Amino acid sequence: MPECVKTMSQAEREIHLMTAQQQTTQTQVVNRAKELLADGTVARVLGWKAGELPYAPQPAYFEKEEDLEEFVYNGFCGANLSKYMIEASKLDGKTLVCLKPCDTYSFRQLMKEHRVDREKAYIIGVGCKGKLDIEKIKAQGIKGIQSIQGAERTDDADTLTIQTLYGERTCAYADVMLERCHVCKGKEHMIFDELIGESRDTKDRDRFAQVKEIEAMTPGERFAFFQKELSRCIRCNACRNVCPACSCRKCVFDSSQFDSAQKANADPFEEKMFHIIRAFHVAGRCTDCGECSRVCPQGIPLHLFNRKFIKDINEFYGEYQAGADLEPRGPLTSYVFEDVEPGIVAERG
Amino acid sequence: MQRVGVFVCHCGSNIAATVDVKKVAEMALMEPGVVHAEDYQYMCSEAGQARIQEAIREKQLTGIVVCSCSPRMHETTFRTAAQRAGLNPYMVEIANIREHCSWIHKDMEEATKKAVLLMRAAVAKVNLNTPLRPGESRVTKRALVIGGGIAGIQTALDIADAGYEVDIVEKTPSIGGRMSQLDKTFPTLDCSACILTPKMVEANAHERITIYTYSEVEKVTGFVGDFTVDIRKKARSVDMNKCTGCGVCQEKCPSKKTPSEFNRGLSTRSAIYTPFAQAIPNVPVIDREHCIKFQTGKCGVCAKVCQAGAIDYEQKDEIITQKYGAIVVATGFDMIRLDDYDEYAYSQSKDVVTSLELERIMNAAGPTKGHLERLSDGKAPKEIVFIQCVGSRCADNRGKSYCSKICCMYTAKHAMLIRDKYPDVNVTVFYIDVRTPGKNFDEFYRRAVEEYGVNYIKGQVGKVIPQPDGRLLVQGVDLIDNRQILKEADMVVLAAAIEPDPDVRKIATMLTASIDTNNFLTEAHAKLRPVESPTAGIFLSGVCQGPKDIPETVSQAGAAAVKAIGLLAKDKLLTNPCTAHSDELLCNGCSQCANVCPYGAISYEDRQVNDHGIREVRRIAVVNDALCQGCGACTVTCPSGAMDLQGFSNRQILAEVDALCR
Amino acid sequence: MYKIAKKDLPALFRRIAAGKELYLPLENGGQVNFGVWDEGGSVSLDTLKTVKSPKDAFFPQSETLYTCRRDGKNLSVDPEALQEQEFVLFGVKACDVRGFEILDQVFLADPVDTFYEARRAHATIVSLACHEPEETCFCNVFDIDCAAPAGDVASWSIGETLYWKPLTQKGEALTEAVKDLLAQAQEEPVESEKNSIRAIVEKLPYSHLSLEGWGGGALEEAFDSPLWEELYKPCLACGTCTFVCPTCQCYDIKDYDTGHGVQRYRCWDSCMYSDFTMMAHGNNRTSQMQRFRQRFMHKLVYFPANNDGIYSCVGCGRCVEKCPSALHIVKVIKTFAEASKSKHTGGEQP
Amino acid sequence: MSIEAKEEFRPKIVAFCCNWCSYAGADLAGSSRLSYPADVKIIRVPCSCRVNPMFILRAFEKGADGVIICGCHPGDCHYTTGNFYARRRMTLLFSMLDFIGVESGRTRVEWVSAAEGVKFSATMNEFVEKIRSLGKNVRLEDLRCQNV
Repeated sequence: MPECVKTMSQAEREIHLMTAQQQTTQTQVVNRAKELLADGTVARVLGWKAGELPYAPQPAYFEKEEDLEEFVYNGFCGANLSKYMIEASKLDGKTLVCLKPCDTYSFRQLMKEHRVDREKAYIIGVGCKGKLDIEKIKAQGIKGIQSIQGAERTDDADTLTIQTLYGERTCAYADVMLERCHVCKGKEHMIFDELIGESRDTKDRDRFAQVKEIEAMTPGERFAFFQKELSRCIRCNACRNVCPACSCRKCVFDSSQFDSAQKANADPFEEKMFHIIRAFHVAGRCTDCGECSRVCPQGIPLHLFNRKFIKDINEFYGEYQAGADLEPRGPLTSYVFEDVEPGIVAERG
Repeated sequence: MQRVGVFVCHCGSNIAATVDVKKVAEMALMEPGVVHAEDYQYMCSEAGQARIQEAIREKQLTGIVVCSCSPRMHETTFRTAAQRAGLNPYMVEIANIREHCSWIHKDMEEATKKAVLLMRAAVAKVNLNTPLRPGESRVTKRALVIGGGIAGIQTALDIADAGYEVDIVEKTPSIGGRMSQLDKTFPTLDCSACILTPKMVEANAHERITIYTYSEVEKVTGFVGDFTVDIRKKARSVDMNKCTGCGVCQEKCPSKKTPSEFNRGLSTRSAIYTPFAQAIPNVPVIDREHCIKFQTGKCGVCAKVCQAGAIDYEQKDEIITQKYGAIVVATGFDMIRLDDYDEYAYSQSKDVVTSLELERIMNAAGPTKGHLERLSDGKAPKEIVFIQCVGSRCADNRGKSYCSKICCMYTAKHAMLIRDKYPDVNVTVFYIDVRTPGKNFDEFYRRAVEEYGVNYIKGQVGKVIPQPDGRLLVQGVDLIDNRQILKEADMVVLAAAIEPDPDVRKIATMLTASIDTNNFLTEAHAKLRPVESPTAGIFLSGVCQGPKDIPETVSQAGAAAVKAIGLLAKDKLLTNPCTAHSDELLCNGCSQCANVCPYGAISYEDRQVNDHGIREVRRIAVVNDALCQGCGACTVTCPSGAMDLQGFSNRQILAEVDALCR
Repeated sequence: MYKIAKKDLPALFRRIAAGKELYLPLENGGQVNFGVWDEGGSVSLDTLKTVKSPKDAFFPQSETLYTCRRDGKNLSVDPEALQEQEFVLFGVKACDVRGFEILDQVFLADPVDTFYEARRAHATIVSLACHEPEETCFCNVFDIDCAAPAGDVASWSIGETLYWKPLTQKGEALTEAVKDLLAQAQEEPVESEKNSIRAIVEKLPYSHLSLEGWGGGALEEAFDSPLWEELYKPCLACGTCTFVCPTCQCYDIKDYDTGHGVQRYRCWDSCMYSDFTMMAHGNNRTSQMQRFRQRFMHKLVYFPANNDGIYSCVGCGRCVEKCPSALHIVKVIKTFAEASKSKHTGGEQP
Repeated sequence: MSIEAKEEFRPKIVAFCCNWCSYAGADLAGSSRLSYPADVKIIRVPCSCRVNPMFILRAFEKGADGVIICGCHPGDCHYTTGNFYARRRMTLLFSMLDFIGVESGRTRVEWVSAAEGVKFSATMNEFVEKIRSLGKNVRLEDLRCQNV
């Protein structure tokens, strides 16, 4: 159940919403953030600011009202800011953080693990209508991008118009959404202080379709599939460092605990080791936010590892969504007497 | 770098016949850190140990590996030997080249190769060992006995006589347990009450025994030597200090329709009651569920008639929190429910009774004042059939797989008593086997057959069919004559299986004591530690551990007391040093480890840390050494590897893996 | 000037690969990286930027230096052999060619890195002009002309034809070996292609990036700048920027226990990592701000200070594309340049 | 002995046994002289819940062909709950290994009590047979560990 800390009265909120109706989510957030900075409720704002390129807004802190002029919120704001709240929780005062519906699962999971401080966060649940994947846009042969219109999706604008050095191009919004948006967890925010902007459930695919496809392959084919995908891994650790579940102060792969401090794939074994263990460590904690796949410079579908675990957990131990509740025990820290035996893996064939 | 010594044992020819022990010693010298290696006929012998000690001193060894039998056999021996030579006992590793090698392999070359690998793994591990020192914890000189039957009473008396305070917690209003319900006891036929009551009185009068009746254990925390227990003293509604035990309240109580637990429901009792005349304490309780005052608010007769003014309707449950050094479980047993045995017509006929019900019928204080009569019509029975093993030794899921052990003897007792008092009554016993191991037991059984003419038929009863005339038709087989038997009987007595008191599961969970599939508490070792639970500081007394008769129960009760006394006699306990530890620089404080800790040994604290110059307050997991038993569940739950287990550290196990895969 | 029809490129590749190892941009799972070509390899010369730069060819992400073998208590040490096989790197862009020159400054300076040197000596580089530069490119800021790449052979992909021009002796030798597959060509189409490329470059958003405030002389001012504290914040401390970079040259040396000995290998390291240059006492950069600053100070201040003003950035824009937080060198260059400008024009101190 | 027989594939098998049940079960197999192939080497751990997936992957990395984890029967854990957690962890890990194409027969969990010497020996015989039929582990090995 979403946790809503009411900081505005219902009436106040309605008025707020009415006056804001014509405004974009971005403007509303900026206005509200300015108010909250001004009245001292929050010490800073964690959101996105316009980056160097039209499709690359940057996660950013804003401490002054005037800085908020740079604040941006559009379809390219895919970054899940909940992980930044680990550090922000150590700062003095509250941090206003903008979380999309799926980001709130991560925040709740981090709360459960005592990694973020709820008291240090003022959560604006921002609406989300699906986020964009620049790699998919570029995969359509669109290059030399100068500007993009339509990144703020509305009900009557579902097309991106892109000005490039090589002419104008268009593409359908839904065709260039991030993979995770096609398996959207829904438009509900799991936790927030207030909500701004509308959301849309963009789910149009079976979340486990690809996992099932791979499961249907022969072991040899599966091996070849992952060997090929993982062979591109450069061990940059972007997947790990962006992951809100990978919140260890020091990762086992950076420490001497298991002699596993490896930086490079000197052998194909190491990339398997890294990705299996990483997925295992977040199993039962991963909210399936999809950040790992979004940031992988080599386009490895890393979410497949997490989804496989999620699918198994759902099948073996009952439906489970990390971050959907605050129950301290997860699937790997609980059990029932009648649990399936590990032999089921071999039996399934 | 360690200076490791490797000692290869021949174990006579047990190892040396299949493993080239000289080769193992020779190969050991090739291993990093190994500065000494030798083989010897019996390393565990005085002379063998002396060789180890000499090598430790002369070669300044910092760690040793003994290639010998299972560590479960001699790890302690070698640790102690090493300690005497000045080496930390945890710098000793055992390579099991007997049970895991020489005894299962025949080919010398192959077995030697494997022995070398096992030696290497142990060397690799010992190279990473660090000296461990057991911690100390204090011992509270007080014992708790859960259950006030004969087992609990005897244990409590023995502990108290040794000079320690003991508390007995009994859930019913009186101590005495099942034994108080029995009429006579085998094989001597002395009156149960006559031998039990003095014990009850003694316990009650003992200056070091406190009895909490009508009370239950609610919560247990802590660990061996230092348990903290919450005892719920249920509201008795009678002031124990004021009550004189005159019994008027029970007489005058208008609510008299409640089935008497003591008489197994064969008679009724009042709402304010003591279970039986000799109850200790002799103070009644008000059964609020059946009390008119509590149910309707109107009545209060007992308060009016009580001269002592002891009735207190306002009394509330009281929680007593007490510290104990040792806990003895003596929760006893009950008969199984017979719902699944409808073929014996137990629910259809009042004249089909269990043996415990028969005990009450035979007892002078029982529902029939000791007259043997049919409960249906009060007529004297002429023909009685006993059916053995009802729910015991059961192959299917209805009953218990085990033998209840006491039924053969009490049935012989019943048969004998009936034939003695009512010679005109025919007694037939259907049995699978008659089991009479025990002093004077078989003689007793033979007397029943030979002197008292009890008719024993080897065979099972398929069905008991109530007849229209009220008699019971028993269909059975005689396996010796191989024929069907149809027998009309006036009464049928079922020797129902006994099972641990159902509450024991709850108690075992609180105590983290292990329990088997039949709900019997598990002993630390079936043969060598039969009265200890694997959980330190928890001892087992009586039938909660397994079926047994009174003499066995009493001897086990004494044994449990001795074990508890042995613990209480110590001022300090050494704790297992192989415990988990959290590295404060790696810990995320995420609380995952506490979720899987079965001992509640992990807590969290905000601690100032200095992480290579970054000073900040972090939430850190802290392990209580005295509570941690070293299972390692937390170490795998911890993603960063902050949690590690001493003696079985990540790096040690990996070193073993590496050595074995080399 | 020579030319070859693009449809005949497989024949060219086959010819080269017959005698030498041939590295080409190859597609695998939608991503293009340099790799050793074999029949069936999916070549993608049209890809402007491979994900990783081709520096692997000279400075692999991980390489064994020597192997120790243990036999009882005896150890033997076998150094890893140096590169002896000739190889061709085909399709390298101008920025990456400059990247090699920057690596040369590091690895070929005294003491020479023999592994790198041997690979350099055995390589022939066939560069390829950038037909359609993109918005993330800023090579011209570092005086690189992506219309006329350096290398041993330069090539241009125009329509259905690949133009080929040997630039060095090695280039001539390679040309000689494949000459029967090439035809003589006019300079004119290439010149016109160059012009068209340069015209696009002019329009690129970063083409006129100012390097004001940077360079060898800016050491103290840049190091102490309060701007770092603001800039680094979105940094996730991953190594993406360093691992896709053609000029990052830091490596770590590690041992791998093979069970029967030890393999000593080196692998790329990233100054963004918390254990970068970790020593027994700990790390001399304890915060991410310091690590972040190190990367840019190195590229834009320390390196030019030690290498005659040469920046160790070639403007390939890979980090601009790949940074998960959209935080990269352009952002850093701009922020400092703006601050520097406003300071010099009397503007407010940031 | 013919050369062929000499070169018969001898797998490397690591067995993690919990101290209380399975290690004692292995001891019992030994004292009952119930043989199983020498390919199996046992590592003693306090409880099956001490087995970290990283240990298993490490064994494969270093050239193991099969890994088996033995613990007390569910409900009989010396530490009451350890094997329940081990069971979930191993189920998921094995499923993942299977997912990336590692033969599912290479990993196994078996509950062996201290009284089950016969079961221990039978299990090991069976497991070795299975690994022999699967052949050498090539999908999870680190090639650097090959002893050439």
